Amino acid sequence: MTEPARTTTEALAATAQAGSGFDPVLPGIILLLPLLGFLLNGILALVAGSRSATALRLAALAEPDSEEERVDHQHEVGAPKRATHTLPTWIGPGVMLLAFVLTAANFLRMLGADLHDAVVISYWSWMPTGALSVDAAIQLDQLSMIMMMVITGVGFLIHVFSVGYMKDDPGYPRYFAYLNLFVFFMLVLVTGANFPVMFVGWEGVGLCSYLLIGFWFQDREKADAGKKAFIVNRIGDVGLLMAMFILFSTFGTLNYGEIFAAAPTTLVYGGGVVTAITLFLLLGAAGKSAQIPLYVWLPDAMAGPTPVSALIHAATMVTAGVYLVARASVLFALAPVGAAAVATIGALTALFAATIALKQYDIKKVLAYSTVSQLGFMFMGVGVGAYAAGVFHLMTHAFFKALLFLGAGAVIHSMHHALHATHKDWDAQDMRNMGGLRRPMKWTWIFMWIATLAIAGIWPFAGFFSKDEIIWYVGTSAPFGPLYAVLWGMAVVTALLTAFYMTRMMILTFHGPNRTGEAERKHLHEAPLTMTIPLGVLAILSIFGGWINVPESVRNSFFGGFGLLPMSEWLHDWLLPVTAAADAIRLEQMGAYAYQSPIGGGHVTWGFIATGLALAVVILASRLFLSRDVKTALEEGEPTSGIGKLLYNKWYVDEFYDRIIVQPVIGISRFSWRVVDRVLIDGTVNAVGAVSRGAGWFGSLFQTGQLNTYAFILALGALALLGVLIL
Amino acid sequence: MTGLFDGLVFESWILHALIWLPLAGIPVVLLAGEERAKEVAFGWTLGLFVVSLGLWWAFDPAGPLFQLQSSVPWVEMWGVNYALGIDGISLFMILLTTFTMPIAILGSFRYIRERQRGFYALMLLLQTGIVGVFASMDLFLFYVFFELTLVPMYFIVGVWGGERRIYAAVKFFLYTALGSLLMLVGILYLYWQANLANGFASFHVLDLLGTPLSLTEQLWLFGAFALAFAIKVPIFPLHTWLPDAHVEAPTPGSVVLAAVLLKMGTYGFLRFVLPFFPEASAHPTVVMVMLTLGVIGIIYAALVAAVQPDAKKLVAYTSVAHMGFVVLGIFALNVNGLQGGLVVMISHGISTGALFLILGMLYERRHTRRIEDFGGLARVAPLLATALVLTAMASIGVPGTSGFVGEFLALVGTFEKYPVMAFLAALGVIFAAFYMLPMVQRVLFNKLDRKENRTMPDLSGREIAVLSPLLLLMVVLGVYPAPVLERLEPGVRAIVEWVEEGQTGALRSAREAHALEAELATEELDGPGRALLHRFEGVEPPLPQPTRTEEGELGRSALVAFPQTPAAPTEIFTVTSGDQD
Amino acid sequence: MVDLLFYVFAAVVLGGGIGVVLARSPVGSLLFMLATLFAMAGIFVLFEAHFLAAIQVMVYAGAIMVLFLFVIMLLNLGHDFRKDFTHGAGMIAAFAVAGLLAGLLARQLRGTGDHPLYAFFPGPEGMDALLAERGAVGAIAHPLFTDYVVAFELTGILLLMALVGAIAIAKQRV
Amino acid sequence: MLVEALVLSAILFVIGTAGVLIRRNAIIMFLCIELMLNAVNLSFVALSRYLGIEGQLYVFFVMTVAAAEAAVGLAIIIAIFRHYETVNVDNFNLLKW
Repeated sequence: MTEPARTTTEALAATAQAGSGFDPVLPGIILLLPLLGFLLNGILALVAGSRSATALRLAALAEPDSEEERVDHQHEVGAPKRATHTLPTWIGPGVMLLAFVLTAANFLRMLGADLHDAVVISYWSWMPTGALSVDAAIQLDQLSMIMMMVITGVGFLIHVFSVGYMKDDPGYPRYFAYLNLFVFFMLVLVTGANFPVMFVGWEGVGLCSYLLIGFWFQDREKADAGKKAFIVNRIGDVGLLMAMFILFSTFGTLNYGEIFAAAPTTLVYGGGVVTAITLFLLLGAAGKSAQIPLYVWLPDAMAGPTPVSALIHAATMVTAGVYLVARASVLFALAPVGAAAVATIGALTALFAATIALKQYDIKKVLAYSTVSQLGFMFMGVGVGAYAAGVFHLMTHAFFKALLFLGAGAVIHSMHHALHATHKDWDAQDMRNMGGLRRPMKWTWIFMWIATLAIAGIWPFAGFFSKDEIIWYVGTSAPFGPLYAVLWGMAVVTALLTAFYMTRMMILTFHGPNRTGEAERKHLHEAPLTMTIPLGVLAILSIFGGWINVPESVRNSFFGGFGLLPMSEWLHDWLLPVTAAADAIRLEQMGAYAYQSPIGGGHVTWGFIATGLALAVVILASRLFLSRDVKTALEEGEPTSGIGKLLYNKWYVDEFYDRIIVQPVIGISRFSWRVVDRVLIDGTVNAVGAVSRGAGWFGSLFQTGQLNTYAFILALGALALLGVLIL
Repeated sequence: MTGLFDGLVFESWILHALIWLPLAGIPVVLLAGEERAKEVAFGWTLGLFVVSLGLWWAFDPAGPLFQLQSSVPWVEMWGVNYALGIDGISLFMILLTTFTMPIAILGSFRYIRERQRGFYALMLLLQTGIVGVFASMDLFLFYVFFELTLVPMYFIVGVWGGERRIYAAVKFFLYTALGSLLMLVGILYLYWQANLANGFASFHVLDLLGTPLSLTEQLWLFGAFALAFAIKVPIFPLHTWLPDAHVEAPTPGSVVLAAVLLKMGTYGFLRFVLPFFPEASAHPTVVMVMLTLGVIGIIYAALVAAVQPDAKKLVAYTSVAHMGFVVLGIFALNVNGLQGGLVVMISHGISTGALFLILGMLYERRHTRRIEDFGGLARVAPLLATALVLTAMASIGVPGTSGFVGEFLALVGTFEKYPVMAFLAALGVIFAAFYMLPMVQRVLFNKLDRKENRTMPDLSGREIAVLSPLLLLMVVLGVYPAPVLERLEPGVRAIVEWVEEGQTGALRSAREAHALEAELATEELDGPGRALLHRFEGVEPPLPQPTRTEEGELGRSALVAFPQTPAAPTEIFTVTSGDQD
Repeated sequence: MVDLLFYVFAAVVLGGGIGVVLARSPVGSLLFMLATLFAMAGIFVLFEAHFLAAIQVMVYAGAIMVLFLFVIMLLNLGHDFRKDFTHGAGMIAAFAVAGLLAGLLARQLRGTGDHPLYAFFPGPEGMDALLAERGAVGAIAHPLFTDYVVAFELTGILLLMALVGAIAIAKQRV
Repeated sequence: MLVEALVLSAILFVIGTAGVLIRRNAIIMFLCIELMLNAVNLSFVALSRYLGIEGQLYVFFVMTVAAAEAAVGLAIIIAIFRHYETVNVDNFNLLKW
C-alpha cells in the first residue's frame, strides 16, 4: 500500500478503465496521506516521548522515594508548546483534509461517470504462491467510495475536534499518529480489492483501536479495555479467516470481483458451503461491529479519548461489519439462513443494548450502548437484503453518532476542566453530576438535540429516513415470514427505547438544575471553536444527510416536501452496481415474495406512525425526567435491586463470560502448565534422568576406591571367565 | 552489478566461505583479547552477512532446483562426500542465520561480561555448524554439522546461562542427542538400503532419494528421523527442553536458538523426511498424528504461555506455538501450506529473536525477567515500547507483518485438506492475543509503580541498531513477501510433487541428473544412472509395490474423508465434520 | 635324578610361595620370593631352558627383586604387619576364591598328559635337536629377531616408556 | 614331569592369588603378582619342552612386561607413600572419583 513509484501502474489501470468513463485521481495517494501523517506524527511522538521520559527519569533520580506523581492526562498547562506539539496540529488534520479533497474529487468524477464495474488497481503481488495469488490491490466502486467519503469526511472533522480536545495532553503527537494510522487502515479496509487486503485493514483498525482505547495506558482499566477489545475482536477475526479459507477452497481466489461473479453459478442456493461462509463472515462482522455475543468490548472501549470513541467506536470502524455484509451481499443473498442469522443477531443486539442503555449513568456508556443498538439496526437492514438501507443508516449514523460523541466530549471536556479547577474528585462522565449544562454550553446543547432527534427517528432529521427504511424492510422481508414479523416488532420497540434513553440522557445532562456544585459552576464553559465548528458541520449533516435516499412515494408526500427533493432513492440507485447481483438472486429465488410487506401499509403511513410514536416518547421521557429529582452519583450510588440493578450491571454478561469462558481458560492454562507440562512431561523426562542416575549410584557402590575390592572383583571375574571356559 | 558478481565467481566459493570462514574467525577472536573480542566477532559476522547477501544474486530463482552444488569425496570407502548445494529453502535459512548472528552478537555486548573470547568463539563455531546443516547435500555431512551445533550451544547455555543453567544445558543436550542417535540408526539403515539399490555406496542426498523401501520400513525410518527433528522443532510433547533452555540461555543464545536452531528441525522434515519417505509422510495416519500434534502445540503452548510469570518463558512457549503452525503447514503437503510454514519459520526467527533481544535488554537494566516486576515502561522507554509493541504484533500475526503472511498461508494450505484442523489452529490466533497482549500490557502499560523502573534508560544507539533491522524486516516481509515466496516456491513445489504425485517433479529430475552426471564422470555406461532409470521405471505406475496395494485402498478411503479438490463444495462440511475423527 | 631335582626345586618353590604370602615383614616376603625365583630357575634348567634360567636369575632375582628391596628400604616399611592381613570375611572370601580357582585348575589339569594334539608338535626330541642345532641362546634368538621382531621392538619401547613413566611419577613434585 | 610342572604352576598361581587377596601391603601384593607371573612362566617353559620354542619366547616377553610393571608400579608406590606416609591399600581410595 506504500509505493508511490507505482504511479505508472495506476496510470495504466486508469487507462484500462477509461472506457467506463471513470478515471480515478491518485487513489493510492488517498491511502498514503494518512500513512504519511502517521509516520511524521510517529516520529514526533517518539521525540516527545523520549523527552518526557528523560524528564521523568531526572525527577525520579532527584526524588527516588517519591510516589509517582498523580498523572493527569488532559492538563499539562503552562509550559510553552514545543514543535512536537504544534506540528501534529497541522499534520494530523492536514493529511485528512487532503485525503478528503482527493476522495471528494474522485467521488465527483464517479458521479459523472457511468460506472458499472469496480475499478481495481493492483499495486504489487502480495502473496503469490501455488494456486493462491493475492495482490496488494484496491478497488474503487460505489460502496467503497461512499465509505471513503464518510471516513475521510467525518475523520477530518474529528481530527479538527481532537486538536481542541487533546491539545493539553502530553501524548498529543502520539494521539495523532494513532489516529492517522487508524484512518489509513480503515481506508485499506474499505478499498481492499480482495479479502486478505481487507483483512489487513480489518486487523489494522483493531490494532489502532487497541492502542487508542489504551491511550492513557497508565490507567490499568483503560489498558485492560484495550486488551479486551483486541482479544474479542480476534475471536471474530477467526471467523473471517475461516470464511476466507472456505472461499479460497471453493473459488480458488480471494478477489472480490472473481468470487462475486462466480458465486451465483458455483454455489448452490441455500447450500451448506455458502451458509458456512456467511455464518463465519457474520462471526467476523459481529466481532468488529460489536454484535451479540461479541459486543462486550465496545462499552469498555469508551475508556479511550472521546474523539476516538466518535471516530472509531461510532462512525467508522464498528460499521466495518455492516460494510462486510454489504460487500459480500451476493453471498448473503445466496444463503437465506445466513442472512436471517444476520438480521436476527442484529435485532437481538439492538433490543438488548437498548435495554442496557436505559439505566446507564455514564454519558459515554449510554452512547456506547446506543451505538451497539444502532449497529444492530444496520445488521437488520443488511440481513433482510436491504443493503442500501443498511449502508444508508451506516452513513447517517456516522453523522449523528459522531456528533453525539463529540458533543459528549465537549461536555466531558468542560466538566473535567471545572472539576479539575477545584480538585473535586468526581466522575466527569456521570450524568448525575451534570444537569443544566444548556446554559453554559448553548451550542453544544443545540447540536446534541439535533442529533438526539435524528437518532430518535423524527422527521426531518437524518435518522428518520434511514431507520424507518430499515424497519420497513424488516417488515417486508421474506422468506421466514413469522421470524421477520418478530424482528419487526423488536425493531419498533427498540426504536422507541432509543428515543426514550436518548431523551433521558439529554435531560439529565443539559436540563434541570445544575448539580456540579457552586465552585465548579463558574468554570463550566463552552468548548473552543475547534471543537464546536465540527459539531456544527455534523449537525448540518445530521439534519440533511437523510435526504439522499428518500423513497419515491415519500418524496412526493409530506415528508419529502411534496416532491421538493431533487432526487429519490439516490443512494439506493448509486449502490445498485454493487447490490444488483444480490437483488437479482433474491428476486429470482423469492420472486414477488421478496419485498412483500406482511404488515401492510405504505411508506407514508408508517412514516407518520413512526414519527408520531417517537415524538410521543421523547415528550413523555422529557416530562418524566424533568419532573424527577435527580441525585448526584455520590448521593445515589448503585441500584441495589430489581430490574434496574440488572440493567445497570448490563445483565451481568461480562461476569457471565468471565465465569464460563475466561476463568475456565485460565484454569486450563494453569493446569496445562503446572500439571501437564511440569508434572507429566517434565516428570517423565526427569524420571528417566532419575532412573539413570539411580543406576549410576548403584554402580558407584562397587567403586570403593579400595584396591582390595578391585582385586577381589577382578579375581571373581577371572574365575567366572575361567569357569565358563572350562565347565 | 551483475557483471561484478560474475567476476567474483560467487557460486564457486560462497558456500564454502560461509561454512568455514566463521571457523577461521575463531583464532582471530581468541587473539583479539578479552576487550576487543566482541567487536571482532561482530565485525566478522557482519562481514559474513554482507558476503552471504551475494547468495541472493548467485541463486537463480528460475534455475535448477539445487544450485551452487559442489562435491568432493571425503571418505570414499563409505561414499561420504563433502557435498554442498542449496535450494530456495536453504537459501533463506542460510540468510536468516548470517543475518541473525551479527545481531545476536551485537545484542550481547553488555550481557556477556565474562570469558568473552570463549563466548564469541563458540558463537562462530555455532555459525559454522548451522550454515553447514543448511548447505549440506550429504546426509553424513549433515549429521556431522547437526551434531556439531549441539556442542557450542551446550556450552553457551551451560557456561553463560542463568541459575539453573546446568540443568537446562544437560536437558537440552540429552533431549536432542537422544533423538539424533535414533536418527543415526535410521540414516545407516537408509544408507544400506540405498547402497543395495544403487549398487554403490553414497550418502549423497540425491543418491538416497527414491530408495525403494516397503511401507513398514518407511514408517519406522520416518519415526526415527521424525523423532530427532520433532525434538528439535520442538513438537508437543517433546518441547519441555525449550522453555528451560531459553530461560537459562544468555540473550544471544536464546536468539540464535529461537531464530535458527529450531529451524533445523523443520528444515530436516522438508529436506529429508518428506523426500526420503514420501509414502510414510503422506500416510493418512501419520499426517493426522502430525497435524494433531501441531494443533495441540499451537493451542496448548499458547495456553501455557498465558500463565507464565517469567517473560522469557512466555516467549519460549510462543515458539512452540509458532512451530506448531510450521508443522501444520508442512504436513498439509501442498504448496500453500509449505510456503506458509517456511514463512512462519523466517518470520518467527525475526520476531521471536527480537522479543528475546528486547527481554534481554530489560534484563540488563533490571536483572529480572518476571513480568510483574515491570509496568508502565512505555513512559520511561518509549522507543523500547514501540519496538516491543511492533514485535508483539508481528509475533501474533497481525496482517501487514511477516507473521500474518506465514500463518495465513499455512492455514490456507491446511484448510484445503483438513478444514477442522485449520479451524482449531485458527483458534490459536485468539490465544496468541490472549498470551501476548497481557504481557505487553503488564510490561509496558499500567502504572509506573516501581521506583527501579522509573530511572530505567531507554534504548541506546547500539540497541536501536540491533532492533531496527529486525523491525524493518517484519514490516517489509509482511507487506512485500513476494520475492521470498518466489524463491521458495520451486523447492516447495518439488517436495509436494515428489510426495503427493508419485515421486515426480523437480526432485526427480535433480536425482536423475545427479546420477547421470556421476555416470558420465566415470564413463561407465551401465552405471548407477542407468540403474536408477530402471528403478524409476519400475516405480512408474503410481502404486506399484506389492505392499502398496492395501495401502492404496487406505489412501483412497482417506481421499474420501479429506477431499483435496473442492469439486463438490457442499460436501466439505458434511463429510469432514462427520468422518474426521 | 632329574625327577628328584624337580621335586626338590618344587618344594622350594612352594615353600617360598607360601612364605611370600605369609611372611610378616616385606623384607621376609622378598627373601622368600628370591628363593622361589632361584628354585624356578632350577626348574627351567631341568626343562632345558638354560637361557631363561639365566635371565631369571639375572633380571628377575638380580634386578627386579633388588629394586623391590631398594624401595622397601627406602620407604622403611615393615613395622606394622598386623594390619597387613585382611580379617574375617575378607580372609574367608580370599580363601574361597583361591579354593575355587584351585578346583577349576585341577579339573582342567586332569588328563593333560596324553592329549592327542601333542602328536602335532616337535616334542622333547625335536626341541633337543633344535637346541643342538642353534644352541640355547640361538634357539630363542632366531625367532625373536625374525618372526617376532615387531613384538621384540615393542617390548623395547615398552621398557623405555616404563622408564620414563617411572621417573616422571616418582620424581619429587617441584 | 610335564604334568607335575603344570600342577606346581597351578598351585603357585593359587598361592599368588590368595596372597594378592589377603595381603594389604602394596609391595607384598606386588610380589604376589610376580608370583603369579612366575607360575605362568613355569607353565610356558614346561609346555615349550613339548610344544616348541615359542613358549620360551613368551616367557621372555612376560619378563620384560614384569620388569616394566615393577618399575612403574614401584614408582607409583613411592609417589603414594610420599603423600600418605603408608603403603597400606586400605588407606587410600584414589581410584574413587
